[in-house]
Amino acid sequence: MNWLQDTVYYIGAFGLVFIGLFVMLVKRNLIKVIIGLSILETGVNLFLVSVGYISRGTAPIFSNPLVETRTRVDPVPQALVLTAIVIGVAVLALALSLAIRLYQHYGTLDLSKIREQKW
Amino acid sequence: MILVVTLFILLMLAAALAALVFKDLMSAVIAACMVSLIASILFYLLQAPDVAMAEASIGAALVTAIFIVAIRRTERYEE
Amino acid sequence: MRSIVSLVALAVIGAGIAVSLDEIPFGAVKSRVGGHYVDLGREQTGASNIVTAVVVNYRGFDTLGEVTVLFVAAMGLGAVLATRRNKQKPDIESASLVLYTGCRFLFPLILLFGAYIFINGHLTPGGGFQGGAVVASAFVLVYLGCRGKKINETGSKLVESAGGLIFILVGFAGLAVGGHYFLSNYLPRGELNTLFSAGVIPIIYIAIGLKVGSELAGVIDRLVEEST
Amino acid sequence: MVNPVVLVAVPLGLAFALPLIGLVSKRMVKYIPVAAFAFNLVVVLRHIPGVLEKPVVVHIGGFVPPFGINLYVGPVGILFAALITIAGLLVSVYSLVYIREGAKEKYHILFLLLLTGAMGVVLTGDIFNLFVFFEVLCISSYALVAYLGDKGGIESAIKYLIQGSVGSSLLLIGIGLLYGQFGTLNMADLAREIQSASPVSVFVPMALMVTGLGVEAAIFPLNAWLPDAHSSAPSSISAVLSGIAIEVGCYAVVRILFTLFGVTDLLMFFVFLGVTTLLIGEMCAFSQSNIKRMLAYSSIGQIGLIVFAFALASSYGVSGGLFQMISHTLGKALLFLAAGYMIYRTGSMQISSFQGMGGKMPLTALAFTIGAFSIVGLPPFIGFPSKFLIIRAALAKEAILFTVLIGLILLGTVIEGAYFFRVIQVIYFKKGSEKPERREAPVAALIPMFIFAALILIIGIYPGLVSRVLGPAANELLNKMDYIRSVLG
Repeated sequence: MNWLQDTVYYIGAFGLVFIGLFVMLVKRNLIKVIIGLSILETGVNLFLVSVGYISRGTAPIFSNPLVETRTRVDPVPQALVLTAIVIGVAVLALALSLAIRLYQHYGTLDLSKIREQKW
Repeated sequence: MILVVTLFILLMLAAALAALVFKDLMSAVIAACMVSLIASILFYLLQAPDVAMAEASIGAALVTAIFIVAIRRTERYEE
Repeated sequence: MRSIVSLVALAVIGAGIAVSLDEIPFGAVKSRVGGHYVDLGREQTGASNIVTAVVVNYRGFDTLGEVTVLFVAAMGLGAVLATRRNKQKPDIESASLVLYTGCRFLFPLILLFGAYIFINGHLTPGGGFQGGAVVASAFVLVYLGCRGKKINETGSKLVESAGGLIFILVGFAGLAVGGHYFLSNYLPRGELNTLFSAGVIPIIYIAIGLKVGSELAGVIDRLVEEST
Repeated sequence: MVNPVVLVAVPLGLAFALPLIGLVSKRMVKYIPVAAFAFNLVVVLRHIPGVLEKPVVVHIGGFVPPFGINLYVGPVGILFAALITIAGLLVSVYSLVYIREGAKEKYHILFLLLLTGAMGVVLTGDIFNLFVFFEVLCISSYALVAYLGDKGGIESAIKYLIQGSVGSSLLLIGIGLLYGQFGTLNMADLAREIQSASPVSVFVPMALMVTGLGVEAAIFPLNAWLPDAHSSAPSSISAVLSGIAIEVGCYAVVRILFTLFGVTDLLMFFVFLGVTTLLIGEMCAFSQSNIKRMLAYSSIGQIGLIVFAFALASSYGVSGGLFQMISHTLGKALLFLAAGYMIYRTGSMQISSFQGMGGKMPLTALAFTIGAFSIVGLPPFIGFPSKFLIIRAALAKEAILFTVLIGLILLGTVIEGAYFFRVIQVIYFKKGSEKPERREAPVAALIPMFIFAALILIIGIYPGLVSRVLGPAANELLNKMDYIRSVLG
């Protein structure tokens, strides 16, 4: 049981990272690729937050004086993840607007059919 | 407790795999939204309420809305 | 074929990451920096939410960059979608009365809730980004429920720019007073756990909330306008 | 002395204010980036003498590192800041007349933010802050590549975005792994902790971070996006993407390898990677008939040379790499700017359509020629001393292997010379059928081109102007102890 406790969050986080990367590598539909990117970002965020977790800690918020003495989890990764989430939504919004434009130009979202540029 | 967490994580991975296999992009987006929602619960369980709020409001709600708008503008099915 | 190659590549990366995860035991104390913030954050910044203290004060420069990223994305989206605009007005099915009234009733309440979240960012969970997202979701509701309503573009530009400028100017004021540091917390800290405390943190978080809210609403607005 | 944080904060403030200024007066908008970079240039120039004596460490928010974010303005930082500011100023003057269509206001905002992101990357002393400013740089370049909104632009932008954001995610995972192991994000603090860590445990984060940043730096297997993106962006943007964005990516890779991880033994790998990148870039450039794709592939070749120089990890090598970056920024920016107006006049990117340009646009053609000669490495232009320094650094290794590699680099230079001379031949010696009708580029576009050309010529004749900075800069990169000491005290 201890083993499970120690690894389950990491497994979840990197499971998402790898599923996201796999979607991005294998799928050719642009929207699907962007969905993969969103899953990948969620996985990275989950990993960062689980790095900051401290066993039996509580949230680093001191609004409630009753839980004054307990250990607190590390606030830094949480701050980083807030930043990462916002950056993620920025990238996704831009990617989707590009996808809409791409569809207007080509009438398809299949990346393997879009070959204006050549190597 | 740990079993509940494990269940959540399995559900989340299953949702991510569903997003991988669905041919209907709308369903795939909803599956990705599920991933974000469960991740938000996990953030809360990891004692990060700020992040949980951000993930629920931005990651699950707004991103899904943007995806749906984009799908309505393009096409709904893969291939 | 492609998926097999990808799987092999991912397996190699996964093995590497698994090795280095050994060094990062789950649940252990890893950082003296984090401990420092938890121990001294309330005293140094006056905020009872240490995550807010880190986001706005200790790592305020990151947050400035982050606000900029969102601004860049909003501008980029505008530039990408502005290049060609089809003018034809599609006929929109108007919403039913119940839906319309419900949306109009909920809209100010959601705005209020968003504002509550970012004004109380230094006391309770939440802050400028979460509150801004809630504000933006109010606009999503309007697009869904009250079709045909648009946000006032000049107004949203105004709020967006004002939010960014307040952030920068509060930072610059730090160069002039209180130790001459950019983005330093030079206002009185006040009493812990009261609304008027934590110096510049609430001001910056309100500015961020307004900016994020108007930017995300603008993003949705442009996408929806494009799609109808 | 002005606090160096204004180098980042003032352009950001102006960018936020630009939509408001646009509401008041549409014509004012395009002058704001010029004003911002002119201001930055003054600040940078005033800081150079002081920084060369003693690096400036700025504590943001008044928190001492590692508890707060700090800026580190050392010789390397000020060198790149000067480069970014000069290129930004000149290209923004060029954009005044070059950008005529599309959402102009957004173009100027994104342009300003792209270079501000680059400025943040080179000045910051915090690894996560580097990531954030790197994202500012990347996202604004994705949007600007798509600015023209044509088929090619959108397609290149989406490919660039996908590869770039996978890179960013890898970088973020690397940062997370480092934070988990060492519990700090300050680069000096991390560098100190990594010294005592086992090399095995830091290898994976290092590989992830270098891969993530390598996408933007366009190192060989990760540069598939570059030729498309650089050739379909507006020419003014191609100039800063080729001249600044990939250099900044390279800077980040070098900073992480040298300062953060203190690597010395893995560099043989990068030596080969650099030479491979060089040869592939030059050979692809040779086979292009599209002028902008040719210039983009030539950038890949130059990046290969820069990576090779840095991988030598000697004082000469690192100075040579930095010198080559300066020479590439000036030369390639000039080439793209000159090519931009030639493309604008002919309406085609095909090299063959440039015939008779020497008669039609003599000044622009002259500027293009100067840039081409400099990139190839002919004296008396800046490309000559920089390539010479790299070759001298490689010879100093006194190994048969390096002699062979120098041979390969010279082969690359010969190919480079061949394709540039082909273009110059078309411009000057192939007369078009119709009578040459002189229509020069506007003055506001010619001035930046000739300032670039003048810089190329002046530094080429007096390399001492920059080598005063290069020595301390190479020292900063190779001596991580000094870096740690000046940040942490």
